[in-house]
Amino acid sequence: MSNQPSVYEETLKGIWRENPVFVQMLGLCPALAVTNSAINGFAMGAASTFVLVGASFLVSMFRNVIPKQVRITTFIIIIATFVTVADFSLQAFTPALHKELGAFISLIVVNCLILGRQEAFASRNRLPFAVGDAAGMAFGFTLALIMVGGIREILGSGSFFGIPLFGDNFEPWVIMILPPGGFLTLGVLLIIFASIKKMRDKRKLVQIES
Amino acid sequence: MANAAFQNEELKTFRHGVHPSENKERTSSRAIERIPFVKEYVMPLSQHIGAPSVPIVSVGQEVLKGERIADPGGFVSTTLHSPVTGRVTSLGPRLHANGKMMPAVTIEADPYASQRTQPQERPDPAKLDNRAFAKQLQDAGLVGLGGAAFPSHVKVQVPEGKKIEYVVINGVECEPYLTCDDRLMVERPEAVLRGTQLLLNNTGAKKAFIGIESNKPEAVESLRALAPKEIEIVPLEVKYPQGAEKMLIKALLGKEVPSGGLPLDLDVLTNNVGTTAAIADWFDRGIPLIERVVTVTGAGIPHPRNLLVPLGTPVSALIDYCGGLRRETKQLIMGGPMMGMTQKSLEVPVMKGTSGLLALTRVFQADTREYPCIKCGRCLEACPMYLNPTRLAQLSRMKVVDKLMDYNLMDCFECASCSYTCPSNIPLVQWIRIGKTMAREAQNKK
Amino acid sequence: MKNSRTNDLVLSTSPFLHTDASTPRIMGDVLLATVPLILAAVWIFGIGVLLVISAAVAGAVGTEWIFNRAAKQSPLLDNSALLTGVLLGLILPPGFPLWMALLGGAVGIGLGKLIWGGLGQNVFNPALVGRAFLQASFPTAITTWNAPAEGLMQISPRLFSTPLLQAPADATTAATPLGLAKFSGEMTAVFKVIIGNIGGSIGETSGILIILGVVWLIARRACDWRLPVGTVAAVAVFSSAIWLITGKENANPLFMIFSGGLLFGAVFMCTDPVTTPTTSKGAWIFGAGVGFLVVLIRLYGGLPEGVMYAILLMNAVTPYINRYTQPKQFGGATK
Amino acid sequence: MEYIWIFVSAAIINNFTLAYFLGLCPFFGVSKKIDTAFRLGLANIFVMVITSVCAWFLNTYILVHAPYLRLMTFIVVIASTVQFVEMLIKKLSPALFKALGLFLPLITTNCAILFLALTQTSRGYNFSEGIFFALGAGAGLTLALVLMAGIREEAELSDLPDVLKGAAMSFLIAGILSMAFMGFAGLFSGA
Amino acid sequence: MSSENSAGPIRLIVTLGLAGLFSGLVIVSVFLATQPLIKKNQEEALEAAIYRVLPGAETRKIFIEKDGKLEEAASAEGVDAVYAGYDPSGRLVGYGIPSAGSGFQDTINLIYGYNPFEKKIIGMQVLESRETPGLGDKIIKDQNFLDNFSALVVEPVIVAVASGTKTKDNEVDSISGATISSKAVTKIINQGNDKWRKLIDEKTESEGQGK
Ligand SMILES: Cc1cc2nc3c(=O)[nH]c(=O)nc-3n(C[C@H](O)[C@H](O)[C@H](O)COP(=O)(O)O)c2cc1C
Ligand SMILES: Cc1cc2nc3c(=O)[nH]c(=O)nc-3n(C[C@H](O)[C@H](O)[C@H](O)COP(=O)(O)O)c2cc1C
Ligand SMILES: Cc1cc2nc3c(=O)[nH]c(=O)nc-3n(C[C@H](O)[C@H](O)[C@H](O)COP(=O)(O)O)c2cc1C
Ligand SMILES: Cc1cc2nc3c(=O)[nH]c(=O)nc-3n(C[C@H](O)[C@H](O)[C@H](O)CO)c2cc1C
Ligand code: SF4
Ligand code: SF4
Ligand code: SF4
Ligand code: SF4
Ligand code: FES
Repeated sequence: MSNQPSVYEETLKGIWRENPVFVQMLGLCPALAVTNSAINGFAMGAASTFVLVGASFLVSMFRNVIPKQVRITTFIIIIATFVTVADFSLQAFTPALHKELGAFISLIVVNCLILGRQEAFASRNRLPFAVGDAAGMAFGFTLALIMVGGIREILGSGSFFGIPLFGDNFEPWVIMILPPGGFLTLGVLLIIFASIKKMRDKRKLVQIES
Repeated sequence: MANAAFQNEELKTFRHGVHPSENKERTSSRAIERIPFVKEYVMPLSQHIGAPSVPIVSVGQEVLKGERIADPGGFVSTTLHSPVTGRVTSLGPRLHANGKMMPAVTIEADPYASQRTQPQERPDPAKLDNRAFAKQLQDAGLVGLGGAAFPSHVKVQVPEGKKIEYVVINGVECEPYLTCDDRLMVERPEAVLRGTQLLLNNTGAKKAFIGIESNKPEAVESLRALAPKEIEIVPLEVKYPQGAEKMLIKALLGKEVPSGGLPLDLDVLTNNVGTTAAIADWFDRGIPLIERVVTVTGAGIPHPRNLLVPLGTPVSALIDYCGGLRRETKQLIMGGPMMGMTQKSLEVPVMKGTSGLLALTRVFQADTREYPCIKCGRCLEACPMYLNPTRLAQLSRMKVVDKLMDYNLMDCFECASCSYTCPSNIPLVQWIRIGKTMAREAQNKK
Repeated sequence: MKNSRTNDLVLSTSPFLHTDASTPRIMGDVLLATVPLILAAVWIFGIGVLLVISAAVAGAVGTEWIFNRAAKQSPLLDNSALLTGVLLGLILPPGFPLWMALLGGAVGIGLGKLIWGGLGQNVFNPALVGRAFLQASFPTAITTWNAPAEGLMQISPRLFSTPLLQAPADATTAATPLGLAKFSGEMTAVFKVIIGNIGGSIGETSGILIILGVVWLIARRACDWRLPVGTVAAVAVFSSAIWLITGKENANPLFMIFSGGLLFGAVFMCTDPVTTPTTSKGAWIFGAGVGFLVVLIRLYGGLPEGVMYAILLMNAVTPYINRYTQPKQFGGATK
Repeated sequence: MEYIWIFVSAAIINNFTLAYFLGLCPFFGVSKKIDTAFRLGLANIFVMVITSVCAWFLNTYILVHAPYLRLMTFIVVIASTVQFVEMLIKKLSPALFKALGLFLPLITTNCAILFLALTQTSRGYNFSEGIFFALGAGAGLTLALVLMAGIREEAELSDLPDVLKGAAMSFLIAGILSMAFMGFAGLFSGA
Repeated sequence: MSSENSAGPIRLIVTLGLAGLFSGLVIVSVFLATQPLIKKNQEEALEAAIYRVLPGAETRKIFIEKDGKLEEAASAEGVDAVYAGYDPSGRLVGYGIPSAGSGFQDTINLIYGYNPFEKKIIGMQVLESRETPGLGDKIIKDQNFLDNFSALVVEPVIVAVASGTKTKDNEVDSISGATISSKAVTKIINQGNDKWRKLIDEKTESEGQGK
């Protein structure tokens, strides 16, 4: 246990090194389905953050009393509860946003990232670590969603978080806010990340050799 | 047109295949000439498919032309005879056409001997049963002269429970440049027919076909003039690789030899015209297989010719006889341009399977750039075995060995039609050969 | 001895003969087949079309050049990127903004070809990937058809619209015969469609020149004749059936065949060896599939024209077509 | 509304995978081999029909009284029904179980299934409309999976650039497929 | 995670029961807390739409079909309904009729206002659609297109014609480049008319002008 990373480290890893979307390929459906604008990405990220952190909190807290056989069921009940809460709250306080995200808020229930974190982390770690991990993952997830949403919005609508960037005459690349644009944006982002990693590895190799 | 003789006949053929330019005109009307004797003859012990022959002579021993010098090394193996009257000088390794040093019997010609062939003892073929007849072919050292050099007696011997209904004689000579079979049919039709008759009589087959591509009208005419009715001379459309036995049988009989099977499975025996004539020579004249016709041609040869050459003659002698190699010569090929093998040295000897010697002034692999496969499908349309060469090559290149078998890799008999036709110049056969090697290795590991 | 220079003899493996056909030459033949179409387009729409084609070519060839340099490959010797650019240019509207055409060429080669590993390995037709991207991105611009030009030198101002900004409206736009038939119930006379002096993509308007092109391609063995023939035949069969049964006016098979991009697609895109089946049986199936989808989309879909989507969809099915039409084994299996 | 349009819309116009981004994990995870992709597709159709029936039943008889428990109930009931049917199949047809069994747990409560149930509810489909919707959605997923698998098996044999060897290529292929499927827009909409 | 390998069945049930209890409590309380707001939001959205398609209306009533007649109802939950809108003086402005159908891409949900006295459509608003941004989605905001529906004669049926070719009072000028979506809107309105107009007209006739 001596080498265990600090809460701080557990939190940071989700942002880049183990980014749920770009590295772990988890929670892809919402990452693409609702990200035709930055604000949608942000909202989805925020809702997921609420659910992930909340569920991790409860699961970690009660990790020693939940019997193994029913743990998945229990996790799902807990997650579904938070999702329902999030769903109702969005519906009550930001109806317009809720209309945009539609069924995908409910679909957070089955987001493999959230269940996966409970199974892999929250149910095995002490409260601060669990919450730290959840917050980091959620932050990374939100960041990825904003990134994908932002790129799609900038090219597809000529704005960022609703603020026009290129003036009225901009010719939007409609494809970016259509389904193919989601796949293509994520695909291109992955290529860019892979290329960065490849270059870095090469540089490391050179350093080791010299 | 030269092929006026069968203008109105419908020419048979097989499906797929390619049409390389024939390049036969430089030698097709040149009568066969006997090449002068040289000082030394090299008889490799492996000139055929199967076990090497076992020498029965010792260094320093005097041998007569036509005398037996090596025994078969097993059932799938054959006898060797001395191509010349002279003295054995070595039993050690000599350069073989495959580029390696291989055991051989080296004989120095006796400059004072008469060099007449000593007729060998042989029985009356009419009195022989199938087994004894086959044994005679082995004693005569007969192997397929069509290129594969497979011992003829193995094919002729009909196994228990099988029968031969048709004898198919291969006068196709579909390889570009080569004209040795053509000339043989034109000049010695009676020998070809006599050999065919012997095969018919002995195997009990009811009919023989001699398949000849329509670019050899003279051969068709000379054989037709003498052929009895049970031997049918069939002109075929010109298309490579019609001479491959599976294609020839498909063209003549419309039947396909089963994958992995033999002509025997269709009650068919195939032999090359050269082999067939050699059978006649053995029974009628007592001459074993000690010489053969070789076409020497190509842009690198000043005076192309068809030569009757004693086995064991170094190719340098053939080339010298035809005027030497032109300066521009880039490649020397033993065999035809589609299936032959390149040679580095002029000292390799002519062997039983050597049908041609080709000097080319252009190396296509070096002069052309390879492009990626554009999936044009031409190789599929070329492959006479209905294979998918581009996919086989791709799987081989990507080392996906287990899938190779799904595409019937082993059916490929390496005719190179696919490589010939590929607009991207991809060495498809080469990849397929590599694939076969990988597949065999995988098999062995299991 | 005369033969002293045996050391120079080259060793290699058979075969030592080869056809004259070569991949760059095939691509060149197809390029030649497009020349009459380009000239006709200049005649009909003015010299502006040359700029559109050049922009698409620049996008395609430029992308290939940059990428291949990065990958340290010797690029561009095979003419195929050039061909992709030309073909893309020919399926764009005559007044298409140049920056969009350039983008289309780049996306076509990048997304349609390079990511797959380059020439010969792509599953989708690169020119059509480029166009599909443009159509989904700029649906208005790509469905704005210029009317045939007044004079050779007339150039639509839309061509030079600033990158990223909207194209100005063009006074002389015209609906295509397919659009008219679908959305206004107006039929264009079949003979007019065949002659070709009508609104439409740059290269698609003259059916007669396209047919001349395919005759040339087939004569040069640059394409498998089954693909264009099968495609057109399938359209004829399916549309005739619907024509006879429902009496829909726009299902007239002659109109179906000569209008829109069908002939162009059948001749230049269904024949792309790379993205269509390698087997002859597969070629028929591919043609039938394209024909079916074209008729389906044109007569029952939301878009007036479906050739591009039909071909892309059949490209996606091609791995299966190849798989299930492998030639039967010679002599059957006796394993 | 017309059954044909419900089916066609769910299958190709608004394909769950290519237009709604649903079921992406199994889509990318199980589309490497044609055979498994096809079987996953069948399993999807199967589970979707069960889901549609469950959702209709719950909506009609139970959830009218407690709409706020919809999400929870859907998840629990769908998961347990599928598990029950799975056991049933195992008993009745081991062959079918062998073909599909492996995939059932992977998809019982993935987002495509849940989305189907929720959408059927929000669109107010009746029983048979729901079945057509489920069949269409399942057929569409199967089509997308199978096409993807065919293309990926082909790409496997190509010289893909290094940086594209993983997920990136799958996304780009899906993007192109999604573009191609745009051609079906408006099909049979009758306008 | 619990360290024992197999907890007894009682513990399993108790755990799940507790989890369920907790969850139920949370959900129900959040539901109770948010429901009024959610209801209000939905009403407001609906009302806003109704008042937009029925210019001048400020109050509304819900009507549903019962035994072949329109009948007032307290809520539209779970049933198809139309909304009668009244101006401040209590005069009937018209009926807001929701309708839905297939569009270019996906289902289009819309509501339109119908004036039974003049047999005209007096307003239309799209509630939900996934039409192509920049083309089909003009049916939501394009003022020229929406103007088609400010006084549109419904008999015999409304017809979409090519952009700029409207000549008759029952014709709708399509949006250029989005003919399909335009036609879809008219088709959906005609469907709504088929379903409701007879009922509404009968009721209107039996009641006479206004209230
Ligand atoms: C073990 C063995 C047995 C063979 N038996 C026969 C035979 O009975 N009949 C025959 O025609 N060929 C027989 N062959 C020869 C081959 O089928 C074939 O003729 C030879 O390999 C040369 O083929 P050609 O060059 O096409 O292809 C046999 C080959 C082997 C290896
Ligand atoms: C591609 C290919 C081409 C062949 N061409 C000929 C040919 O033209 N003439 C010929 O006699 N044998 C040719 N053969 C060899 C025949 O397949 C077969 O081995 C031969 O006809 C059998 O007779 P043999 O054993 O007497 O040689 C060819 C084989 C292959 C694989
Ligand atoms: C990518 C793309 C998206 C389209 N989206 C719509 C749409 O949402 N609604 C629509 O009516 N037409 C849409 N269209 C256009 C139709 O296919 C058709 O061209 C148009 O409705 C014809 O209108 P017009 O008669 O005014 O040219 C789209 C076209 C493309 C290429
Ligand atoms: C007959 C023929 C048709 C072709 N059609 C196309 C085409 O439609 N689009 C394209 O990008 N390339 C086409 N090409 C070029 C080439 O095959 C294409 O760039 C490859 O798909 C790239 O790998 C064609 C080539 C030939 C020989
Ligand atoms: S768990 Fe479901 S919702 Fe989440 S990303 Fe995976 S498939 Fe999509
Ligand atoms: S386990 Fe399921 S949810 Fe998680 S990544 Fe795999 S398929 Fe997706
Ligand atoms: S002939 Fe060459 S380019 Fe054509 S499919 Fe075969 S291998 Fe590919
Ligand atoms: S070499 Fe093999 S694959 Fe190529 S054509 Fe000949 S038999 Fe077919
Ligand atoms: S992300 Fe896993 S199925 Fe949707």
